[in-house]
Amino acid sequence: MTVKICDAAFDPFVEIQNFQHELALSGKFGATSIFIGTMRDFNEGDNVQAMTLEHYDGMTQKQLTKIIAAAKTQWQILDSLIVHRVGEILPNEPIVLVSVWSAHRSEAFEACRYLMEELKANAPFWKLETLTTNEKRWVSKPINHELSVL
Amino acid sequence: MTVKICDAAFDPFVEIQNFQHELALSGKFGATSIFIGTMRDFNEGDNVQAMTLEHYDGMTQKQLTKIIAAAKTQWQILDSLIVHRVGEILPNEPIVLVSVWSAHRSEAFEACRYLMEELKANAPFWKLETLTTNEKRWVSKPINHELSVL
Amino acid sequence: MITLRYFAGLRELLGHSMVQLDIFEPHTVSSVWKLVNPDFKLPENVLTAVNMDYVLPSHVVKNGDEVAFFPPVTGG
Amino acid sequence: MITLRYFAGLRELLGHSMVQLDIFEPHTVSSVWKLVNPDFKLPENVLTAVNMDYVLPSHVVKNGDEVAFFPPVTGG
Repeated sequence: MTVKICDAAFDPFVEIQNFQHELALSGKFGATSIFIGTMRDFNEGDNVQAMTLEHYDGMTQKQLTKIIAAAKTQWQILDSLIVHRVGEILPNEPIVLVSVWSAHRSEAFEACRYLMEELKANAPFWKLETLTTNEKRWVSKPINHELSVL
Repeated sequence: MTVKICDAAFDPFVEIQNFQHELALSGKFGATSIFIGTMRDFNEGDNVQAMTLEHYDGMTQKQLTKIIAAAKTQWQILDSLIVHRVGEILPNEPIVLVSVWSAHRSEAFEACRYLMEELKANAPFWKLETLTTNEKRWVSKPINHELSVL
Repeated sequence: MITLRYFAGLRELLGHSMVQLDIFEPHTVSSVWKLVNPDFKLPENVLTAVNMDYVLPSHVVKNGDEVAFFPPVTGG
Repeated sequence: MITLRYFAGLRELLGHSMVQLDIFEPHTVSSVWKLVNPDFKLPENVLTAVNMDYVLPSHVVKNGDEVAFFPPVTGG
């Protein structure tokens, strides 16, 4: 179970393959479910030329580790990998990779979706977009559901 | 939207990357959901040394193409790739790859899961396992739900 | 002429993968099975396809059709 | 001593990312905010964490704590 924060461009397929080579799971996993989030050149009707991803170093890793631990209580997963980019990002570059290995497909599918939804809800990352007009704006979203009691 | 049947080992990450390089979608897709099914060295409590995947050439491609068309009526997907192995397979080799590209994550996740479930339910493939005892047996499963009126 | 094709365990059970025959009367998928395999009842869980699309055994076949019989599929 | 940290739009709004202070009375996350930012009401949708775990604004802080304030997260 690995969480990795990258401050430079990463290749999700290289990350998965390197990780998989280290797994002592040859012949044991029947299912791999992978999600890759990639930067688009448009958002909410505007053209975007770049993005800065800020995060709360330390809390990010702590929250992602908790999310993986919670997934392991719900599904029989053999291993998982989360890689998230921070810093300056350009369109078409990967932002996030979530990969889950399990014996059977339903665990992999469900745990991968869960990790991704929890990451979006709870991991302390913030996106600052630079539009093609050079205007900068924080991507905003409604308040986190689980903490809406605040 | 591509369907590919391979009679030799394939590397799912090479397949995805080659396909992605041909996509005229740079900056347009925000989400990629990928599923890889890999041969395990055990099944139903027995050790498996090899597998032969038989298929109904022609019907396989026709059914997979129909499944993709059905997915496109339900989700806004930008592109999709299905690769399925046939012939002699060894443990740890990939059997199937399903990959879906979309602007937003829910479409990619849901369409990828749908394609995989429909493939398992309707694509005419059959697995013949060779156990480590050299016994050969057809993998069997209960009758196809959608055709259970038969 | 119609072509009958068998796959996987059903092919092994019957000992061959293909039969071609001329039909001179109206036939359904299940009646053409009976014609060719009079001693072997069409197994309940066998799937049937005509020209590579799933059909019910009551589907009427016509000359030129490829009629396939096979066990539940196990791909993926 | 406790450390207050601000992130993203809230950091920009306040013009700094960190404040360190000694507290001599019992404080909650929200009362420590009021102490440091008397003219700026804690925005309703701000999230709060102590020592990198989410907490409610009513959470009691103690010496050595790192108290963070930030907008809804937008990663992934």
